[in-house]
Amino acid sequence: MKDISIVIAGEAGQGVQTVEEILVGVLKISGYHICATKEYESRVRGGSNSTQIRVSDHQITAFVDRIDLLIPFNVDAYNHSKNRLSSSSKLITDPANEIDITELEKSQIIEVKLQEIAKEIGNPIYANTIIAGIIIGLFSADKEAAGKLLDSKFNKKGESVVNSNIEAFNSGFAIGEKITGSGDFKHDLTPDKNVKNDILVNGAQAVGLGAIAGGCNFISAYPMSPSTAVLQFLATNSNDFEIIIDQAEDEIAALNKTVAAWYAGARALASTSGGGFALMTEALSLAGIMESPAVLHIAQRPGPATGLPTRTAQEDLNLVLYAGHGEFQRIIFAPGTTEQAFYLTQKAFNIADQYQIPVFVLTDQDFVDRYNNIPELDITEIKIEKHYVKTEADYQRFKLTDNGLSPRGIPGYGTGLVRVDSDEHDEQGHITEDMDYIRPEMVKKRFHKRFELIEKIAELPTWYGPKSPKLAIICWGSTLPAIQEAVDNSNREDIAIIHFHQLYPLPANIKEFIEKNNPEKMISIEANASGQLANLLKVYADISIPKESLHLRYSGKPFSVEDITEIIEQEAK
Amino acid sequence: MKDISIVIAGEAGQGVQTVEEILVGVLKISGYHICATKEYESRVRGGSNSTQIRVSDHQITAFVDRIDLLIPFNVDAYNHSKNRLSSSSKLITDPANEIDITELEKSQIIEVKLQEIAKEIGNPIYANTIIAGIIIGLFSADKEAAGKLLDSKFNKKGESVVNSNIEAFNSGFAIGEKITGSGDFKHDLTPDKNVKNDILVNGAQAVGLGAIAGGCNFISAYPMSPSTAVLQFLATNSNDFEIIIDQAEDEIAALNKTVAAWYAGARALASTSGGGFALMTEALSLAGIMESPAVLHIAQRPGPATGLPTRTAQEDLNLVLYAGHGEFQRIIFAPGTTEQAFYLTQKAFNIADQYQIPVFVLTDQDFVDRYNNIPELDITEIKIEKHYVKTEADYQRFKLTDNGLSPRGIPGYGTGLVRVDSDEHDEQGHITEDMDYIRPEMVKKRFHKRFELIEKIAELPTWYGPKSPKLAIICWGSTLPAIQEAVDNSNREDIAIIHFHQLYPLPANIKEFIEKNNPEKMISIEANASGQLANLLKVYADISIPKESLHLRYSGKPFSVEDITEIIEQEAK
Amino acid sequence: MTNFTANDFDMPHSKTWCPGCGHFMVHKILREVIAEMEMAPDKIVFVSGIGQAAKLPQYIKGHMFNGLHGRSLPAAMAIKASNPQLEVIVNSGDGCLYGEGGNHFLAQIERNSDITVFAHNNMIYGLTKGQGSPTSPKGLVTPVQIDGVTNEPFNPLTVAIAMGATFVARVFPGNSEQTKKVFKKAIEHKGFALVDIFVQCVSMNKTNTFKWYKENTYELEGDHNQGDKIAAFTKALENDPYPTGIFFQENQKATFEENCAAYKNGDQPLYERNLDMKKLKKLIESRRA
Amino acid sequence: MTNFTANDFDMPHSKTWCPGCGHFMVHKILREVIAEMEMAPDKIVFVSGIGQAAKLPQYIKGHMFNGLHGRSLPAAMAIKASNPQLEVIVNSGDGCLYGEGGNHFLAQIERNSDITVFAHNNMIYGLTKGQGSPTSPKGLVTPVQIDGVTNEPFNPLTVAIAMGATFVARVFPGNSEQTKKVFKKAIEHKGFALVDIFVQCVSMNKTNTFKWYKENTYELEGDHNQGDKIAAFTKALENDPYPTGIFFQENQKATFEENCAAYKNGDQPLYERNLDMKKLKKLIESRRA
Ligand SMILES: Cc1ncc(C[n+]2csc(CCOP(=O)(O)OP(=O)(O)O)c2C)c(N)n1
Ligand SMILES: Cc1ncc(C[n+]2csc(CCOP(=O)(O)OP(=O)(O)O)c2C)c(N)n1
Ligand code: SF4
Ligand code: SF4
Ligand SMILES: [Mg+2]
Ligand SMILES: [Mg+2]
Repeated sequence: MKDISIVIAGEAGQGVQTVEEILVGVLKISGYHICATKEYESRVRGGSNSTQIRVSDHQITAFVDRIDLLIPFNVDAYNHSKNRLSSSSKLITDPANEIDITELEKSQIIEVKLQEIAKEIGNPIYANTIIAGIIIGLFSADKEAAGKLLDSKFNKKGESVVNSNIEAFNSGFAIGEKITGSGDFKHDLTPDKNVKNDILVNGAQAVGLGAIAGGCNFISAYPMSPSTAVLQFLATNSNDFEIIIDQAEDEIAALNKTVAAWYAGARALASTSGGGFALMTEALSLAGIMESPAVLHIAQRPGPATGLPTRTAQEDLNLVLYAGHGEFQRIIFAPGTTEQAFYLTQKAFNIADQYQIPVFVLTDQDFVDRYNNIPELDITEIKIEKHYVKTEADYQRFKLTDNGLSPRGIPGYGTGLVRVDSDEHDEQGHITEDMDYIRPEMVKKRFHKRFELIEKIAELPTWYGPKSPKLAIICWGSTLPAIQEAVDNSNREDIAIIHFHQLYPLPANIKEFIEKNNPEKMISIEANASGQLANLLKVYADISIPKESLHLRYSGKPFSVEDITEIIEQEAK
Repeated sequence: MKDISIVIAGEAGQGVQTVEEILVGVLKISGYHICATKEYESRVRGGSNSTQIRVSDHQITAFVDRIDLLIPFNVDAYNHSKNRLSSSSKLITDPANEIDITELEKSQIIEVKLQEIAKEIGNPIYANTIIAGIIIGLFSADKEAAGKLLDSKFNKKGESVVNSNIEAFNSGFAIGEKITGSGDFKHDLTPDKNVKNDILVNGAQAVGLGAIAGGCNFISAYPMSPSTAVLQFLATNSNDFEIIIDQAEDEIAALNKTVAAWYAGARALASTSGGGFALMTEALSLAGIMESPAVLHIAQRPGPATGLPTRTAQEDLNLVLYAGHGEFQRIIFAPGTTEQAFYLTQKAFNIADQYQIPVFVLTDQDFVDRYNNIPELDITEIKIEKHYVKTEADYQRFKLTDNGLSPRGIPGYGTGLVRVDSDEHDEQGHITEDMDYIRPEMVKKRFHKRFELIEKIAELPTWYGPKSPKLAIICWGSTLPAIQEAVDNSNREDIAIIHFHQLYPLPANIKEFIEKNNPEKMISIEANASGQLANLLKVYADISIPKESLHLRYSGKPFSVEDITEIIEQEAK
Repeated sequence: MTNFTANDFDMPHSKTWCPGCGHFMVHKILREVIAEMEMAPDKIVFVSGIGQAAKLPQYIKGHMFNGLHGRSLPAAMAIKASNPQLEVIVNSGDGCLYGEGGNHFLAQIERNSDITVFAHNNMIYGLTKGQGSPTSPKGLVTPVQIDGVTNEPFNPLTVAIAMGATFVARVFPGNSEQTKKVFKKAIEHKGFALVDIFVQCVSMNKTNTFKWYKENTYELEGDHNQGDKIAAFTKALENDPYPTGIFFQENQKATFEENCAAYKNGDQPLYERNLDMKKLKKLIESRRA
Repeated sequence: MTNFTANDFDMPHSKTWCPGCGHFMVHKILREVIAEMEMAPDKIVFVSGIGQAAKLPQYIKGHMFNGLHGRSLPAAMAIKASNPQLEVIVNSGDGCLYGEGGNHFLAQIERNSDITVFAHNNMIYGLTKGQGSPTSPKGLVTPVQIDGVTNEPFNPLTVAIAMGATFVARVFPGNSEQTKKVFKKAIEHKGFALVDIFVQCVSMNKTNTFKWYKENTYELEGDHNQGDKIAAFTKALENDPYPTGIFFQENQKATFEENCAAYKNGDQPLYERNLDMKKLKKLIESRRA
């Protein structure tokens, strides 16, 4: 199993993203597995951003600290990344950057006069395309595909721009091939034909596609990093899929609109980050009392407050779990892979509709921005399950039924009146002060009976690895790939991973499930300061992870494979 | 130990409250201990409301179901209360009400032509004062005090109104004395001289007085039942205590203003109910990252959403505990008595200032509206501790210090600049993206180090009753009085109460403390559907209360003494 | 089919308003108007927030979305956008719409969402027992504003006109004839229609009584040009006395729904539509390239 | 003592704005103005929300309260109310002030809180990379408004005038002389002062460029009557081109702070005051009667 980690670093707006797009597209078409991870500051120009593109002969979906090849756009970019270099790293740099390199041997440095070549072609901006060309050349990847991609990318800007880019690419490609040829850069990856036809998605797109596959036709959202990508994905596809796009005046409006849209028969998504969701707390409670479906995508970032807007964290599980005054049920998913993000988001719409509760898809910046190739998003089995009923004249929205679900009508479908209320209400939806019967029954329905129903369909965590392991690593959401890869790398047969893609409710047999698999020791790896999953397991699964077994990170950086390896070495000696 | 439970019931706006005010005042001055509990609908006129006034020869602070004397203002009021009557209850009613009474014997009914007498005096409205007179007459209470009270209450409306009220009162008083004299109504309460000089406060006033005693000089709040009373109390006293009163445009503004007011040197209070607090979630997180003091009073009511706006519940502990995205510390108090409400609110201001975190005072409708007499609110020991520092030119607001507290400067005091930020920031308060050092250090300060500090000052729950009890009842906040009285009534020496007036953090020795006292069995009594305190104890104290030992009520009604007695009988056979 | 009377639009439940409360008058006139307009209960969604005014939908036959305090407008907007075939009518109070809900008031006007907003303006927070509202007159003494309100009263009309609202009116139900006419025109109006309604709160506002409103209002002159924004603004500034009637109306502006791509080919409600699986397939396939 | 220069008000940190961003111009002019006004850094609190504009306080010497997105105005109001001796200046963006913060914009105008608001109006959400803002022109294509903005643009001036704001102005920093004058008057103004500032976002808004603003603005005529609300409104409606200057000013209205009982006897900040224990004792005693 081999892979090359390439890091391109530069200022915001300098073109790191352009290089990434070209690379990722062309390398995939050329049969390489790829995984791209971005990290960027909260600004539009300047600063130091970087993208890591891992190129491999097998599927990889995680971030590594290690840099095999670094291409910095300037001195700052070099300094920003240099502590990740090792004696086996290579550096491609323009001597014009005048970087003072003390960390590397001469032999590790490959100089290319990027600026000079770019200027010759007509504009310093072409340096980006040259870099893309070099890297693609290093892998002798599909030149033709690159041409096509450049064409589609730049043809809006006119033929001459396309041609110059192709020229830039070609000169880069030639340089790349020469570097490989000279032995300055080695790799022994064999392209995999099957990859050519793979799908390339990042977490945000997977959520967006899942939403569309779930029948989403309404989104009201207020821009907020790192969730905005989902809003923009749906907007981009709004004409094709007849999706109402409302850039809300604020997050409060966004969730009130979401709830009201479901009321009127839409399948609506709210998408935001922790701070925006904090503002939705009251409206979540509205969904609770109205027994309204709602799907919420929350892309976490480090807090409190504005915190680190473009960085990653898993700090908002508690908030999502307990947001809203009063008591009502909810379901929380936390996908670990893009495939899971797609299927769980799709499912979220159906079960929100069926159980008339809010369903959360909890991601984070690391997850939404991370790209990789996957073979398929299979939609043949996918169904849009519409769970509302046609009403009769005597319809009662909040009818007390045996199973605890009141059939949900929508206005205009059937002859009944659909009356919903944020006050406590009787079966008709009329405001009530009956505390002897109606109130307790309604609470039972919303809280206890609903719990029984959703507990039944709760999904067990995924158990990766052996039974009776010496060490079981508990984790949730976005950290799965790094943990998987580190465990794989460890070559140890006695380590298991318990990944929770559903956080609430937990299935009734969760404790049994884990005990049956009999781990000797359990640790929890989480990107927060308090061990939120560990606490959740304590309350809802009677599983106790001692404080010293919590591996918590709250720096804003994602866990790398190396970080996890270190934890494993420490915990499983 | 004796007491009489008097219930006055009528429509909103019919004068139940007037009767209550007169009674409570006069009976206390006459040396009777009193406790008054209101229950009312969410409307301004009409419906069925009632007030219970318990009159006793010892301090009582709880609500009982039992009615010894019922005075309904109309048929609906009678029907509203009749299921609380027993064969020893008495009823005073105007035959003009034409109530069809099947629940009581003739001998239990005392007829008084209230309307007729009132009309003779000049206005049907005087019926209220007549009723007050009757009851005060029943107890041969202080007539003079009543005159004074009526005078101060009505003198704004002119002399003739005062005189008519006194006339009404006197005729009622005569009737009351006659009733007692005739033996139709018996009581053998002996007035207690000491009570005369007691203080009469309800929960809201206790919180309001505590706030003033804590140096509160700024409140920004949006009206919301049942919290509005605190805002109005502070407004009423704003001239005397130079308190800035801002009726905020919404709750979001209210907490942002609270945080900014503390920043500028004020001692600010936010007061709201669950739904309003839900909207403050984001701003709470702002206090978190800004390391800002804040005091929040949250008067709970049943949710979700608008729920039952004028009823009671303990449903928002989880919300208060986990509100806010990102991770930071907070302190949560939940007073069980009016004295506690006063002292804890006072203390909240000092420790918020000292530890630079939000401090909550969690009450509920039952608590804020319940009145009783107490001997003293001792302010001789009370200090306003101002914990801000005078700044020097090189001042850094977020200095990393050993103890984890950055001295708090305020703008204008000293020569330093006070720079605070909702983004992650360096010691100066300047926005940062340093994830290697600053970010983890700031999180440690806000979360881990702060926890160590506030854990040290955390208060143990109060243990009432014997060591090694057969049954220990765990509870928090407003339910204490009913539980205490029921345990007293049980005459059992083997039942203890563990009342948590501080919910978070718990002191480090909490488990030890409870285990040392060695209860055979523990149950939790809570006014919610999920056992929120029980869950909290599981996570933070490793104390597990099994599901079947949770006694949960979520009807919107407060626990009565009888409710608790029933639980005790069931649990401690 | 749609032969309903005002009484048919009444709900059997007893009203929890105080006797003499102005909300009764709106309740009555609104029922008369929709009956006369031959609307049917199952074609209308009555939306509100929380407050005494906001209880109105509880007492009128139709679909009901009685949402959160301050949040009636986003709800109404979303309902209309999800099913443009429904008539969406909002009834809520001055506190709800202009206080807690201020930002939504602005934003839904910007959208020109095709909803009708009846703002019961009693210049007080009724349900919470008499605190000042954004429209309370200066000097009004309340349990919070103990020395009298000092804020500049919010003028919903000038603000709506400034925002480019397409229908802006004020009525006093004591003038029931004009009120009915304006209600009708507001409901008929395509786009965001605001009707600010002067109602008395008999229990909590002893200043702005029915009598006071009567004495302090007059009908806008017949020659008032409803198409002239500056004239409308000028009239809306008047407060001694207050004019009533339609201040401004503009009919050409597209509504939010009309601007939605989803409704380019007709106003079929969203719930009747189905996901085009072929398009989804294609979208996924596009990511293989 | 207060002999500071514009440079003294600069902070050493590097600015994270894009080269050519309009926020630089405001940053420069504002520093010049406060230096010329002989203000001292430790007497001013710079308040902002979140956004590119809202970063300004990070780069200017003074006290700083860089709060939440949309919430600069409540913070500013509370700071001024807690210590009226501080000068309180808000710098934030169009999205922050008129979008997320719309309700606070209305409410702080109602209070006539004595704060100065510099609204950096680049007609776009800059920091979140180019979504439409409330002030975006119709038709502007963005990653969310893929077929162009359809909302009616928010006009901060007409709304502020409609709300009874006591100082309402617009400037284009390309006209630096006028901008400086207006900034000064705004800071000197007692009461809520709004200055809407036309700034370019070079990265995210390719329509409303510096050039565009230059070509689409003109100075308000010298004979414009700043005391005339209707004239101000009429001028504020103009948008082809947009007038710049002071549209409206009114000096008699009391500020929020002046209306506070706590400041009846002077503007001593709250932090210097102490609880009167005797009064508290008395208050408690009053509950014995
Ligand atoms: C978030 C929130 N804040 C506060 C309240 C309490 N509340 C209920 S109604 C109301 C005011 C009602 O005033 P208005 O809208 O003018 O209606 P009115 O009762 O006067 O008709 C308030 C503040 C609430 N329900 N929700
Ligand atoms: C509650 C919340 N919602 C959304 C965001 C994300 N956000 C940050 S800045 C911004 C928009 C900034 O636009 P503007 O105020 O116009 O400032 P500009 O960047 O254009 O100067 C948004 C939506 C946030 N930080 N908080
Ligand atoms: S309090 Fe006022 S608004 Fe409420 S019902 Fe009574 S009169 Fe109407
Ligand atoms: S994105 Fe626009 S607003 Fe932000 S710094 Fe760049 S030019 Fe300025
Ligand atoms: Mg009102
Ligand atoms: Mg902007």
